[in-house]
Amino acid sequence: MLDKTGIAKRIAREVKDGMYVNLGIGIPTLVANYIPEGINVELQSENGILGMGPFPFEGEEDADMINAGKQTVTLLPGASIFDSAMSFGMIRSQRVHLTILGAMEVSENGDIANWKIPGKMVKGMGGAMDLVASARNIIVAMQHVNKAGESKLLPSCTLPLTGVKCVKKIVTELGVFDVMEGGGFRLLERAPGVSVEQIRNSTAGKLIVEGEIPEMVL
Amino acid sequence: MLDKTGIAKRIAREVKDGMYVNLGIGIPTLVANYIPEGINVELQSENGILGMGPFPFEGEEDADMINAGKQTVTLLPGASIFDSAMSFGMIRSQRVHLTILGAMEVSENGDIANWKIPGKMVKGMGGAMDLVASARNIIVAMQHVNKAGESKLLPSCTLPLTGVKCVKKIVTELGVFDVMEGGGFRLLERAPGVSVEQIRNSTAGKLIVEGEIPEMVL
Amino acid sequence: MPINKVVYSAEEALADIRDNMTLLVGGFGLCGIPENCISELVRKGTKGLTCISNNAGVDDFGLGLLLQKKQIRKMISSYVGENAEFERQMLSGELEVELIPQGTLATRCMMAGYGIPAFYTPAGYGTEVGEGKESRRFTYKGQEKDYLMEYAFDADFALVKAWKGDTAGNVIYRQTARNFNPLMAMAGKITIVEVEELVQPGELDPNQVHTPGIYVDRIFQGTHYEKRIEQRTVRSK
Amino acid sequence: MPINKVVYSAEEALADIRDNMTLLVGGFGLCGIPENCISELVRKGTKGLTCISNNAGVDDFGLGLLLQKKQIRKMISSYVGENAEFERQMLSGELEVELIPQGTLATRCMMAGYGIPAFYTPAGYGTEVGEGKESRRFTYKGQEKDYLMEYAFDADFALVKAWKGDTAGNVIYRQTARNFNPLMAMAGKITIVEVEELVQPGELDPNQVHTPGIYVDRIFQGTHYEKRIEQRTVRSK
Repeated sequence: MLDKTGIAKRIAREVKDGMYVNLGIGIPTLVANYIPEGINVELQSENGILGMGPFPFEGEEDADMINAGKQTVTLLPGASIFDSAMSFGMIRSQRVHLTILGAMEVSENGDIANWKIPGKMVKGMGGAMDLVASARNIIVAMQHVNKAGESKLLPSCTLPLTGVKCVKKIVTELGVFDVMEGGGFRLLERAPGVSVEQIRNSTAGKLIVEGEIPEMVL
Repeated sequence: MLDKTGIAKRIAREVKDGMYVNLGIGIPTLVANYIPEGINVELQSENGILGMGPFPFEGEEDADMINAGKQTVTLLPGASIFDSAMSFGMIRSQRVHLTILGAMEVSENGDIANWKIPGKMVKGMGGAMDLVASARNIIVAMQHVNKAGESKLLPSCTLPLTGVKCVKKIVTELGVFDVMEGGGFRLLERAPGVSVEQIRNSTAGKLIVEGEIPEMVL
Repeated sequence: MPINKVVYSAEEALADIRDNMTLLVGGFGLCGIPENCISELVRKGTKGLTCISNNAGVDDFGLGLLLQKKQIRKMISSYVGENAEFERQMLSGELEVELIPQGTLATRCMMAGYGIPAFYTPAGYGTEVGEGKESRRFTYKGQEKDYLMEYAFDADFALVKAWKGDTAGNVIYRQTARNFNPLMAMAGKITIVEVEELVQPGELDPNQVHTPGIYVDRIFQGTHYEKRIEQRTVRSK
Repeated sequence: MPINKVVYSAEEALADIRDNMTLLVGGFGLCGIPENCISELVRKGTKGLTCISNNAGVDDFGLGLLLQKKQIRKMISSYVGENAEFERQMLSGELEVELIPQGTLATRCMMAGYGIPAFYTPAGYGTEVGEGKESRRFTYKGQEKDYLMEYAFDADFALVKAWKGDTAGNVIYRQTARNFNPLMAMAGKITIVEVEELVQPGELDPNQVHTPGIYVDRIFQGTHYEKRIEQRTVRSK
């Protein structure tokens, strides 16, 4: 089974040389720490940064320099700053290659729900709806089951949707899954020490298991 | 009767303090020379200038600094440069208060034709269609009759239109005219030495003459 | 001389903002918010406001100050966490909230500034954001996809924070304090900009102006900027 | 390290531009045109091109060079005067010409870069530009008006001229040589930028970049810029 760091490490391997990547809040943010050396990628933050760098050194924080999670950050050489319309312009026009974000539910046809629980305080979708409606490649990083022990990989979402038919891949503490064109979660890799049976028991949506499923090597 | 300079001088009196103004090619360009002292206006050029200044001194021309007529120009203090989309953005959103341009024909309901003569070489509308579709106040500077001696103030245009119901005022060598909401050219002023009768004979569209028509004082 | 847009105080700038108006308010979280304009609204006590702003501030700063005084009737935002008073007013029904995707919010401002009344975006299609909206299928760059029709905003005032500005209203923003500010600057029927530094015409490079003065109706030099940081994250040397 | 967009020549940059493709070409008149890219197209002899560009150059410079060699099948422009060879080809029917309003041309580029497939503009409504197009009435800011629906461009390549650029593809334009360039830079499936000066990442102020590198696929340092002036107008001292 993977911890949060493990999920981030596994997702980092999906990041390829030359990609512009938008990382959501939570586990996705951790992915930046595990991108292999020698791979040149640029991180986009939807409040208007391309080429986002690490947190500033203590004492060097700048109130005018934050990321979409409102954390103080820095810029790397070659960075650029732009307004929010251009930021979503590059997202909608698919110049941002990869979006990694969390989810409350994903359905077997790629629908995602991650912004609203009816009856609870609703904080809003932020940029998530624009991101999922636009990116060619969307990877969800999430726990396989919710706090009540129910599967988050479902035949169809029960919560209000963020986007339809958009998720391409899911990485959870149990494994890696492709969301198939025709519907279904195709198991690609098992997390260390996790059996196909365990995954099957935790997956409410259609699970596709073809041939031998390798255990992930991190 | 007014010469081109006279037309420009008369139109310059329509330019008020605090206005952003777009001047077309030809007589409209001359208007800049006659804006009264003490009136602060800024000239917009649709290729991306606000705060356009006069031609450069000889030897100081800059190939990267031209106006929409492709002439070398300068910038005044407080000028700004922007791309063509923003330029037409400020035109369409009516932040440019006044557009002054030439015409081949104007109809009594404010339609304008100034870009195309069927059967002849067609050069294109440039920014004229955007300008006339957008500006709240459009003043046409033109000769009252064409080279064949035919009136250019018509019941309806015979040439392909540039825009519909948009011209608010016309200044010709014979006089100044408001284009009325309900249709018709209302004579406001006669050019020096020109009679109402002369104007009536040169105007094919509906001419509205109410009361005594003053002779223009330049 | 260029057209002069200078007013001498937030009080003068906001004098004609009245109850029940719609305001665009720049900033992302607490970054790049018009602190002086917000303080002046608190002082004036203007009520029943509809605020279009990406976020709603925190309990004791930014738009949170207006929420505390119950001056806001409706918020149009993309994300409104981090604010207990907001939550209370929303759940009790005192405050109306319309949540819209962040890119849609930004683009609806830009389109207002560009004189484009409506446009199509894929954000929110198939979700409750799309309910009651026109949708349409386009094939663009070889991909067939569904889009929602969205409208440009139509707001009475825009309250904008910039870094440097000149008396002609040309302004430059600093780093990510830019965010929604240039978009809202283009979108207000009347646009008010507060700057950290007001300079004379000719002091800004015309090539580097972010918002041309034509979009700015009033500009003033703000004072006492707090520029509070919402999430101070650092690494050690 | 940022993503590296540098190629070493116009030849390398344009290697995969083939006959019958659609190209966006920056510039206004002869101001801010991609001189090196145009020369390379002449050298390659690529034929059957559709060029989207505000103007068509003059007889012996700019896109006029491609017209002379009959490499252009169709021009999409707003204004095409000042070019005798153009006129000859157009009147003889060798050259197809589509004239569209300048603001519509600019905005159709921008929308491509912003992922917005269609939008509404008043330009051309009621004229032959509107024939065969969808129109629609909107009330915006209290004014009722008719608008045409226009589509974002979908072009194979964008050829762009900038002033300074870094290896990550970030670029800055100079004065009115900006014009259509940043819009076309956002609109190409593949965007090629030639710059007068190529610098290292970190040398451009991130706050002052006009086109972020994400929109630029290839960048190279141009040579031998002529920067011809179309109408040299001066005053005496």
